[in-house]
Amino acid sequence: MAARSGRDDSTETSQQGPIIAPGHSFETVTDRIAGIVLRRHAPVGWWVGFLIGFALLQLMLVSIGWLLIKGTGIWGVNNPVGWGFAIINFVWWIGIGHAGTLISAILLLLRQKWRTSINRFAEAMTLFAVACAGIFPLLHVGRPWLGYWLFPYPNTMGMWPNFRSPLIWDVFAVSTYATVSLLFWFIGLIPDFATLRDRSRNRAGQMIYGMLAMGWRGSARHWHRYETAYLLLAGLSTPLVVSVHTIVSFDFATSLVPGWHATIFPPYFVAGAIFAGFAMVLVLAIPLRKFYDLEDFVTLRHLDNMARVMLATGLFVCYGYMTEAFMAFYGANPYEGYMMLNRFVGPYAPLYWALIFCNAVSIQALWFERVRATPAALFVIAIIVSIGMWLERFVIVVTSLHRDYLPSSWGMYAPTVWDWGLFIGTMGLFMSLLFLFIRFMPMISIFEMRTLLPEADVEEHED
Amino acid sequence: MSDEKRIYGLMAEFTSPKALLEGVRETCARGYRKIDAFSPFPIEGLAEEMGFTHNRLPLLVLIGGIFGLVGGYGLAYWTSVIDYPLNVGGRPFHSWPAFLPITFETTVLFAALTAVLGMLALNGLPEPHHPVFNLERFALASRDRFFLLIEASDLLFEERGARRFLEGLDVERVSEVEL
Amino acid sequence: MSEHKGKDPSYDLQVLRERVAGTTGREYWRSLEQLADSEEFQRFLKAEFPAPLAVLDTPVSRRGFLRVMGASLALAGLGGCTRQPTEKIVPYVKQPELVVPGEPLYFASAFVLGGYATGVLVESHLGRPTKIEGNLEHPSSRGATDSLAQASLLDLYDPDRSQVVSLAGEIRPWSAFVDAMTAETKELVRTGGKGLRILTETVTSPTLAAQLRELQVRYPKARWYQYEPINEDSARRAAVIAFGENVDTRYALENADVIVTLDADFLGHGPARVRLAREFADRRRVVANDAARADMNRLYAIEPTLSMTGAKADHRLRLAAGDVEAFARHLAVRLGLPGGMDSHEASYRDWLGALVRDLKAHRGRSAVIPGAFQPPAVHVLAHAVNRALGNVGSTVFYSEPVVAEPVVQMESLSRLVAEINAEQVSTLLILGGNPRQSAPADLAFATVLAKVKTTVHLAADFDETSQACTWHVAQAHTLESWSDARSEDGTVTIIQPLVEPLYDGKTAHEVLALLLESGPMSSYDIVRAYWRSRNEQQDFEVFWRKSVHDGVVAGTAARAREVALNDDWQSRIAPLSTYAAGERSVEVDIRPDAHIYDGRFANNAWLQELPKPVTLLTWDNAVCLSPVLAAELGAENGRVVELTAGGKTVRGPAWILPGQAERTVTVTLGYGRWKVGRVGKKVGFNAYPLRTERSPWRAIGEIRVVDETHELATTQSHGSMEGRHLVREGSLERFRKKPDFVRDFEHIPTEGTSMFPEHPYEGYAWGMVIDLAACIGCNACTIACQAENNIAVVGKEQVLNGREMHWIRVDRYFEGSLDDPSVLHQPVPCMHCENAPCEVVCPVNATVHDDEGLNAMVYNRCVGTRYCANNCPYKVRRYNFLLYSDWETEQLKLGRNPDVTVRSRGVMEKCTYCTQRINQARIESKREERSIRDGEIETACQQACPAEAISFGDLNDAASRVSRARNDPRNYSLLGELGTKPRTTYLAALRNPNPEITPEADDHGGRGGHGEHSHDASHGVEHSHDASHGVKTDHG
Amino acid sequence: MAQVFKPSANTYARLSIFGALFAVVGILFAFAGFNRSDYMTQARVARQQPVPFSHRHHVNGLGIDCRYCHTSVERTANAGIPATEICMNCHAQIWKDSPTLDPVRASFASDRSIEWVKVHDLPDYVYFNHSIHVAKGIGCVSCHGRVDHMNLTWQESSLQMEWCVSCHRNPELHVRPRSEVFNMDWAPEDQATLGPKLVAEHGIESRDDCTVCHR
Repeated sequence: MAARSGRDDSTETSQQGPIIAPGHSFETVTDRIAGIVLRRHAPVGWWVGFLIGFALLQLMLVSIGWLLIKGTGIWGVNNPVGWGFAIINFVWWIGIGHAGTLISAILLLLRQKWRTSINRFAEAMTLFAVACAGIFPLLHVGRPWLGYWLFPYPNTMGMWPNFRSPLIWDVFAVSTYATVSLLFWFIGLIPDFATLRDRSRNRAGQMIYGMLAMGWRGSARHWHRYETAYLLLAGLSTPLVVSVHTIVSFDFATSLVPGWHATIFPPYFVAGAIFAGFAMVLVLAIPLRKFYDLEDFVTLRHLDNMARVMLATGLFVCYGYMTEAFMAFYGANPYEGYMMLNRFVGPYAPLYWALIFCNAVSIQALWFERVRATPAALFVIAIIVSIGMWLERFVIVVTSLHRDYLPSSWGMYAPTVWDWGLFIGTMGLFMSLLFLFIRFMPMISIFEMRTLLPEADVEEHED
Repeated sequence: MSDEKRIYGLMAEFTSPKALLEGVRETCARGYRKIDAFSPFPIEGLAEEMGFTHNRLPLLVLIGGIFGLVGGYGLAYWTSVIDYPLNVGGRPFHSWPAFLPITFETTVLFAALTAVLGMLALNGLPEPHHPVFNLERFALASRDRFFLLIEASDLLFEERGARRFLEGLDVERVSEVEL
Repeated sequence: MSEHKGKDPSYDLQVLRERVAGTTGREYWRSLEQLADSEEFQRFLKAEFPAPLAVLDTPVSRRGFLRVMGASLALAGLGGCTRQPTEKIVPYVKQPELVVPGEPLYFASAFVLGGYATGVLVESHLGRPTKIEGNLEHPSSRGATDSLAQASLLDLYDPDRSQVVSLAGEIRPWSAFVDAMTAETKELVRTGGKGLRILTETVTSPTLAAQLRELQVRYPKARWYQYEPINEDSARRAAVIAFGENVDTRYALENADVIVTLDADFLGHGPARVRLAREFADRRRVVANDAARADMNRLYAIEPTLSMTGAKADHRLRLAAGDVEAFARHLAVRLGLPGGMDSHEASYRDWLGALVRDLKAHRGRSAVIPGAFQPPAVHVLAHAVNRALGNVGSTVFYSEPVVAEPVVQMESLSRLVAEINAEQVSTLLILGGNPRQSAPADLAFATVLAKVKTTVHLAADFDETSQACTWHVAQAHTLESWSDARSEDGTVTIIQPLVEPLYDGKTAHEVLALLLESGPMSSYDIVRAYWRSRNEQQDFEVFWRKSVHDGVVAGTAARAREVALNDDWQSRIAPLSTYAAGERSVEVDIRPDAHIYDGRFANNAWLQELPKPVTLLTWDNAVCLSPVLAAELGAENGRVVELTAGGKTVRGPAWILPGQAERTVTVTLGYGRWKVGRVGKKVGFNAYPLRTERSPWRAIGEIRVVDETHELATTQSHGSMEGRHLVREGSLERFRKKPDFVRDFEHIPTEGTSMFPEHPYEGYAWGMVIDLAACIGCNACTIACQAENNIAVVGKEQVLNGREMHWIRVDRYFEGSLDDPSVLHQPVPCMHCENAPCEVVCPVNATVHDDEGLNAMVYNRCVGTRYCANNCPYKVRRYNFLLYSDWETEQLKLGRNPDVTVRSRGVMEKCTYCTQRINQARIESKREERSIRDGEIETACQQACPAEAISFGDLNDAASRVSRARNDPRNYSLLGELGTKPRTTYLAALRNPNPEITPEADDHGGRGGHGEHSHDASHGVEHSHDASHGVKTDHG
Repeated sequence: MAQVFKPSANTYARLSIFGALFAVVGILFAFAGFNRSDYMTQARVARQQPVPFSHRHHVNGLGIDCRYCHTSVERTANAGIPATEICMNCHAQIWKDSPTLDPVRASFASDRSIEWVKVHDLPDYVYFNHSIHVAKGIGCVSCHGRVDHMNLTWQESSLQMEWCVSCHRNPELHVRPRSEVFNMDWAPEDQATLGPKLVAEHGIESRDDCTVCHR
């Protein structure tokens, strides 16, 4: 990292705003960020946010309790629409997760220094999103208490999971993804834990952060191996993150349901995931930088770059929509053809057009420098896109299933209060975790921020 | 070693990464071998200056990856071809394309695990207790100060000489790290 | 969709009708809501959308099918490692011979409906009847059953059945009743039975008849009356008019080339329906290059409402029930019979002409069948026509009446009522039936009952009538009692019990015995005594054992009668009653319900949830009206309409039924019970008030829309095939020209497209073939499957949410014009695809293939991801969204099939080809070291099917029936182009249209796609064409 | 800053990481073992019965054939638990006033069944058929163990699916001549050659697909 500090820095910064406001030094960076965590009392705003999240979390617990008592029947799922909110939300959350890994891994490999100030909480977001996502596949099965059957272990039945089933691929992909993301995040935190250990004024803080820091002391040899490990992890996460949403898309693509059975799905899903993920990062970053006045670290340039990524991936997703529609008719498969028309003009058409507006139309605003430079505008668009991506999953899951091959078994799907309860509840889980993270861990990678400072530059070049 | 009051080593404190790098250079030139440098962030080339170049981590990760690869595919193959072959939707028992996603995931999983555990192990972490922490000011090593340590166990180490040498460098202060 | 905002529905229907009229060839369209304007469409959506909170107050729980807590935890036991709870074994003390635990026994008995018996075999596990099957020996079963017979098993275990004797609603011991009766008899003996009246349903039971006669000997002043809401009065009256004596008329369709029904639903109603369905279907199964089976009968149906028979007809003429008599008269005239009336201004003149020519061409090989719900005149005319066509003796037979005492029941009842009003009745025994509910409104039976001092009601349920009677005596179920009954051809079946009365119910025999005092008192002795008295000469025990065992008493068929038609028959029939079709007046046709019948099955959850033929409605009756009328009234499905006739008013939800005669509505009886068990209570609306003594089947009344809606639960909301070749049909002509015409529908190769190597199946390879030419859409298969496989009932709200559990469903598609469509039936069980899409996606291998090609579903391994159901293109997988199986009610547990796992919550299930039967047969064959014989395994659906439409067996055995069917040129796979390689395949449906009426290559002849080809040729890519066409019509 | 941790902390820290790994693995193994334990399977646990019936005495001592009591074992799925009258066939004469047999006599007199405790209890979703196993030459002892040595009867095998399947996959290891099915003492001199031969003779197909047992 240090190696890269300054390389193309000058050129980049000249072309846009700085990625860290001038006038900062090692100590200011350190104290500002560490201060957020080490301050004695959390600000009122924090409590408000956390309590809202915590309340919603209770809603989740109630929804889960009732589900376990009564069964999946409390949801809107039926025949023919066997998958409803549970899978929709699963895919949505998983998608959101992707931005984190992308920022921390792929941008690292691409030597995008601007990632530094956002990667930490982007990674946190990934973890929490995956946690929320993970709840759904388990709960959507009829007998969650037998969920462990999805793992290969030598049991008294002599039975094994079916490795041909995309759901098993999911199990492996998602659990691997969760593990690796956690490691990646933790590794990144170690040096900052050391900072907190050394800054913390009370014994408890020193103990806890001390344990987490594992005795990190910033030895040159350690840094050396550390960077190697970090790079390797980045290298591994990159194909991993791509594989995860590819496999999620296989849940649909490998089936023969018209509207699912499409080869475009993997790339289209991955792009969608990054798209949704960046939207969510913006949704979180914009208020946070304002509230904790971190504008110095998360500058307009960051927002601008993220907006660009959103635009790019958004356009890719639009391409996906077009290909889907084109193939449906070009393929001369009556079922596919009907499916697509049904999306256009069928009972769920309003949702389809809404998603087109959110994901295809709204992002066109991002072509304009002015919009990209206006946090408020970005925030709104990001929200719209998040909704749009959820709608996309709804349309894919429901409109494909509700009218498939035999008209005799066509039906409709409508969520019940319990569907909503669980969905909103997981947002509560997400918020609660996120606020706890903000309170107790540095939401910006301190040591990496240091490397961005001019003083960190050990090579002679006149500027 | 002569029996003076037993210390772990001498710690020089620098204010800038450049100074530290410079100091490390000279210390090595002076022939000190048991030295270590501490900084709040990674400094390009520092470890190399101290003659630390060979890094076994990538190899470990490769091995971990291969283990995951073989293990993943092996699991799928053994369970669905050897142990309990079932006719699933008329597919062949050995439906290798279907086994690939899992193989990939296990590969990544094991590689990643070895990367992290390997890094910690090679760094000898966790090591929450370490003599350098005895030095009050070392707390700044995670903030804005840069340190250079010459261990007492170094063959050339002789306290007064070493201290004089270090003070000759562009240091803020030199202090001894007791054991 | 939006383009129609604000337009009124009738306009849209107009638009649609034009579109339909405009197109030649085949047209597709879907359920009306989708055609009607967007507002209605929205309402329809609402109807299809479940209310958000539906589940919380589901009637499933109301009916006690949902006992979540305890059981759902118990489910954990259904998998993985749990400790088995300690259980007890309770062996016999003295093991009865025959009974071997684990070996079912079969006993012959009968299912009795409307007095007539259908022979059945009842499977019994350790003394618990678990399944009803047809009796091969029995003339009116021939091994098959109808849905009602199948479901009657559930009534046996109905926890709501009456279990007590009660006096004025208070429980009394049987002995108390006996004492009361003995007291009565003292008085009656003195007065010679003055004031004693007995009201029975139709009686064919020789024993019961004998008892009643004896009773009349003992009490000369006593009277016996009969009433049943669904009866044969018209036929009885007609027989007397036509022949001057009471004779039964029976039709034999095996020799009938041309069949004409005058509002007669012979496939769906009447004691002979199982036999007739068989005979009819035998003549629909045409086999290429087999001279014997080369030709096919032709069915003309004239009817007001789309019945099962009408659905099967080659030509169907929609006529208000009131116009059928006119049609009959026209027909008579055209056949040169006197006195009828001239038809040249009739709208159906040409149609009639063609029909008449067809009939003339098949003299002696045709049958004209009058409907039970038509006035006597129609029956008389039918007699005359059949005679004129020389059908008597070849397709039409006359015999002495089968019933013990042929009376016109409506008269019988009114005489009783008259006597009561005249206060001549002091003691009234009502043996079965529910007259208070079912008597015609104008007799005011409820009030009448109150005038009788002592009323005794013997009934299975404590029903409306019981409530109005002094005494109620719980009646034993047929499977609990000794009795006898005659089939429609007169053959007697001795009914034997399979189990001691669960609720200690009594039989009519036993009640009457109390009045007779002398002689045996238990049904067993009574029945035996009667038959002994009939068989002095021969060895009684031999006779008895044989008769009981076979389920038929040899040589008891009704004796044939030579009857001569009175010359003055036409002067004796009332002149054609023309009714004034006022502006707002409509004809209300009142019909028995296809499943609830006259209301006696109201508490039978199986029947309540069984989709009715054609409408596919469950858990409700409805006011069926024609699209035209609906448009006129602006009524969409579920909108409540009010019918007013003869001062009586009835409200019920509307159901738009294509093919309904324009200014008629049809309502069915038996619903709206208010004194009945938990299942049937407050379900549907009561149509009885519309009946009058003089016109029980037809009322002229007013209809208006009420601002109220009532959700109707149908199992199929979409009636169009969307241009997909699901049910393939061709005309007989087309079939002869090109026996494998089904291939014309295949545009993608269905075989050899798989990337995988074939999976070898040595040994057995089970497969099924369903002949759509034979299937009459009666649903017997669905309910037989339900009984065999312990399939749960889910309740109306769940059906509304598409969660019904039936393993085999009968899909129904409409084709052709909106007002007068033709109907196609398609039973859909699991296809047991060799390349099953469902299996590949199951993460835990809960559904995999076994090595005989069965698509196995292992409930205890299933975790319930529902992925398989999503990936099943046939949507035959059923999922236990909630705890549907009843784990609590003991009685219901008794009736379960011990060879089939009872599924719990969160588990997928589906058709297994009755793997329990396969296993049993395999084990037996292996023990005997032979291979399984063809036909040794019969699946439940196959067994029940009256039309023998289903064949099942080993595909590896070239000689097996199923292999032969599979090699039939009509054989095709449903959605075969998906490469699923189904083990269940279909034989294309056939129709035999009269070329005079529908020239070949026109829509009828070409139905099933031929017409469409020419059609497609004009357009571009056909599939996208079909689909787009489908959707265009979908959303205007 | 002062040291936060004592030197010992290093050891603890390192141990805790390895410890965690071993703990997880250990728990998994323990669980697997527990599920197969006699506690879970209730194997080798003699059951108290209303009457202390001894197979050892009746089979070993008196040499009564299995089928004398388990009458339907060759015909149906159930082996058949003897009706009281079968006991009484003999016990009307012998031990006719032994108090231990009171329940039997009581049952016979009152026509009320004896409630035996079920020893071999398969889950309700498993369908086992005795007759076919007997017909194919699987000896009683193969599953039930030396019943003739049991005083109070217990379940010999785990009855877990892996156990069933193990034999369904290699019947040749367990098959015996039909004549020896009910013979408790029979031991093959050379199962390796006899097994496959009998498998062929009896036409045994080793099936381990689901529908064989689950319906």
